[in-house]
Amino acid sequence: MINKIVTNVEEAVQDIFDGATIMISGFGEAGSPIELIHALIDQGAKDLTIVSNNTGSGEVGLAALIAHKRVKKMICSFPRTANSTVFPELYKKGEIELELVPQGTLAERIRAGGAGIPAFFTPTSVGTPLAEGKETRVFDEITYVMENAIKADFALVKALKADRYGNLVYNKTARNFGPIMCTAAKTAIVQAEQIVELGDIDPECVVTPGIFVKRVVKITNPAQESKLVAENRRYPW
Amino acid sequence: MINKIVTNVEEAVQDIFDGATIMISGFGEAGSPIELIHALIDQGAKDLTIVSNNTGSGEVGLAALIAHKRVKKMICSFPRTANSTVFPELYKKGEIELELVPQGTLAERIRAGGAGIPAFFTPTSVGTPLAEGKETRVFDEITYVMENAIKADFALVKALKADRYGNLVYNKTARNFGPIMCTAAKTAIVQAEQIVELGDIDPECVVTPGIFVKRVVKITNPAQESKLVAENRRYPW
Amino acid sequence: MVNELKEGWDVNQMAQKVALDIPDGSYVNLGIGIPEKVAAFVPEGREFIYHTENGLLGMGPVPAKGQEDPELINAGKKAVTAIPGACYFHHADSFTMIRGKHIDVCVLGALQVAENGDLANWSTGEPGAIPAVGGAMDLVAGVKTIYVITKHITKTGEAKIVKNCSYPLTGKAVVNRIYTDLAILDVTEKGLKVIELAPGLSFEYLQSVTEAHIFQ
Amino acid sequence: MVNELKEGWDVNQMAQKVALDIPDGSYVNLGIGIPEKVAAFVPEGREFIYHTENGLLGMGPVPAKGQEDPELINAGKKAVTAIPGACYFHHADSFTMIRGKHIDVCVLGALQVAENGDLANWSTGEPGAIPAVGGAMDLVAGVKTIYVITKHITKTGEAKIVKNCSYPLTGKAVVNRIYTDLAILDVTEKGLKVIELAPGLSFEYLQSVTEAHIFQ
Repeated sequence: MINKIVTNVEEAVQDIFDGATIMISGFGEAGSPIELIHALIDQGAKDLTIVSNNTGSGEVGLAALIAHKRVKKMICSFPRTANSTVFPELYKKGEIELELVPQGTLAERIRAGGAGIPAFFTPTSVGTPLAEGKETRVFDEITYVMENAIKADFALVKALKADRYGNLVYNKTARNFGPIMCTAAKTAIVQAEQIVELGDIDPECVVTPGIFVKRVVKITNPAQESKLVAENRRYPW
Repeated sequence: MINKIVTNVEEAVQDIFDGATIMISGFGEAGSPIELIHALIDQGAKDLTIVSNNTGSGEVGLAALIAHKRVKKMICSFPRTANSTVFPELYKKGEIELELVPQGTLAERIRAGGAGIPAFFTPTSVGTPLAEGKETRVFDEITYVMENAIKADFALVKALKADRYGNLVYNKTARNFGPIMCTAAKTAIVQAEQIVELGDIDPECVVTPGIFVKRVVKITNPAQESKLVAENRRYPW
Repeated sequence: MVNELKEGWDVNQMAQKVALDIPDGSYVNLGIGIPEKVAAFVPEGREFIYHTENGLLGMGPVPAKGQEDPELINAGKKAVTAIPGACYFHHADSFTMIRGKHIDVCVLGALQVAENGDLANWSTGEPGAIPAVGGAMDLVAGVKTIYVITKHITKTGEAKIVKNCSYPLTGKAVVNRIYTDLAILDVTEKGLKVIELAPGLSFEYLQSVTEAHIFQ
Repeated sequence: MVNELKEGWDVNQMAQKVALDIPDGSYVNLGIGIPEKVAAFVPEGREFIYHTENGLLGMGPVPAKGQEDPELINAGKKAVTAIPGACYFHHADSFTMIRGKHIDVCVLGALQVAENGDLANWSTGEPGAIPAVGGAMDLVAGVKTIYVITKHITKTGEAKIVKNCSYPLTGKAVVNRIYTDLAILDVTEKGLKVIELAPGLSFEYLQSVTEAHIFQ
């Protein structure tokens, strides 16, 4: 029987290894799998490459993972957000690497990784410093830059509902990077607020087909990052 | 006010011009916009390039369009299906061109066309006659072939429900090529069985966001191609 | 006796052999024709999820007569059903599953299989024939394990397991295992290894009807 | 008198000028900051649909105090609402809308705009600064019409409308029209053409605070 539900976050992240590449869903706090990230901090894996749009805020979630020096390199589009101090400090000291990628190119590189497309051409960033050193080519008189797929060993993703096949739906703009990250990671690990029976999710409305998901853990009331930050909380607490 | 609903199929297809490239949704009869195709036959545009997975069956729908010699070239993955005699006969006589594309490459080329990606690399067809003459490149020791995006002047698409913004949902496996074709055509023209109020389609379940759709026409009870074929019907009747 | 040997397994037995080799929890794509029969033989205690590339994961059995829905079909354009937990998606997402190596097993028919795993199953390359490829090239390029299920020789007595395919290829060195009416063969670095022979059949007989070199 | 002239339009007036130039039925993406103000000035009888690149088409007004949903935000990570007829989608689909030229108008802020339409709005390039680009490069590469809304000169009196951008580019020759507190300028093949001057302002004064060459 196929059953992707695991009992707790510890079990969900137990095999994440040093040096792994991990995609983490979320745009700001929306869709950020904060409980899975905290479990990863407890688990101890280090030298990680993290693919995520931002770098977290305060000292919880992704920012806490970075603060604990577990992250060797960030691949992201916008490392500088409100209340993000951890990444900027380490970056200025030269203690963390940054690969800055335009947001749409980041999304498309992840989607390509999941779709078996090793590289593609995009007009984004042509003529800017972010295209420097990259191959360009002209199609129909317009110049495009070649970008490579990004794949990951793991994805940590937040969803609203899941079933035992791993089918997922998300909540509003918390959907953001989750669906494509599930496709691009060898092992997609999902925290969902609700676990439902097979068939409870309308087959016309499934956003992430279960084939892209390896593990699901139920987190009924996920923490809200901005509240934790406002309360000056730090993980581990 | 944005209102993409038009009153009838004649109005929906009126500006399709000779020599246009038209994407037509459907996999077999599922999702084939038969009423829009019949309106196109009546409208009279010719020298068309049609992008569609198959070539229709019997002498209705796409097969009828081909039978009326309106199609200069087919771009498809599987021109030979049950009850398809029109295309094979013209093809053997050299009266219609064929660009045969693997099904997944066809889908990805259409998706790329809609997504502003002019070209991408795929492992599909490497080492086969369908990759002959195409540029190949090795990434991580695997050989890939470069494929170009396909765009169209028009798309004719069948959906289940639409609203005045052009938001769409489809019915089961009739979804097939509709969503990507809407993105890749300058003018996506949709026949929907139901027109609903804004907000009636759950915003989490919209499959084609209205931005990709230009016109919607209501066809409450679309004809079923296989029934028409079984009855030896021919269009125009 | 020789005639009996030549018959080997019937199509259902071949399909059952394939099913027995598919691990529990696999995502499986079944090609059109004989491969479709595999679905009838899911071993006790295992759960497979069937993908059909026209846009359904969780394909269920054929519907009861009169219950067919022309908008719920498989890649062979036949009416199917959807199981609880199924989902629908468009073609680009469907081939993300295939090309992105998310499907575990694909079972395909064949015109020819070569000893290095080359597969020809979409065209005889005859002049004037209408070529039609569908999803076959995507499946062999993207699915982790490719099983071929086929008669060992053609109706006219020609070998289908060959040294080199004479028909246009579907993919190069893509087949992992071949299930015929006479034997099960693994494609290995050294060539075709016989894993199992149909009852009463000799290795020598199998080699005599196989153009490719085989070994035990 | 000179001081009064220098003030020109206020930010709301600038935003209103932008809104007046957006055709009915447009799909519009508003950048973070001043561009967000455009949403308040939809002209009577027109309907715009707002796209926010984090995954919402049909973005509505700011929610009432206490009604904020942390999972319903815009690209600036501020709480928003969704109108009837809205839809949610993932980032790859969202940037299909952008890169695929489906968005009609994008209104962006600027650090510098050059007379050929080059835009710099993501980095001052200072050593030690944390670069952050977000969706800006995708928007200028993909949206059909790019409007820039910006103060004409910086707080420290430096020109923002320049001959050549000294800051790292967001995109080359991408801006169509510039709305400042002092004027509206079109990027043309011949350079920057003044379309409208703020009340009481002279062309000569505008040129004196504009590094780029302008013409009427």
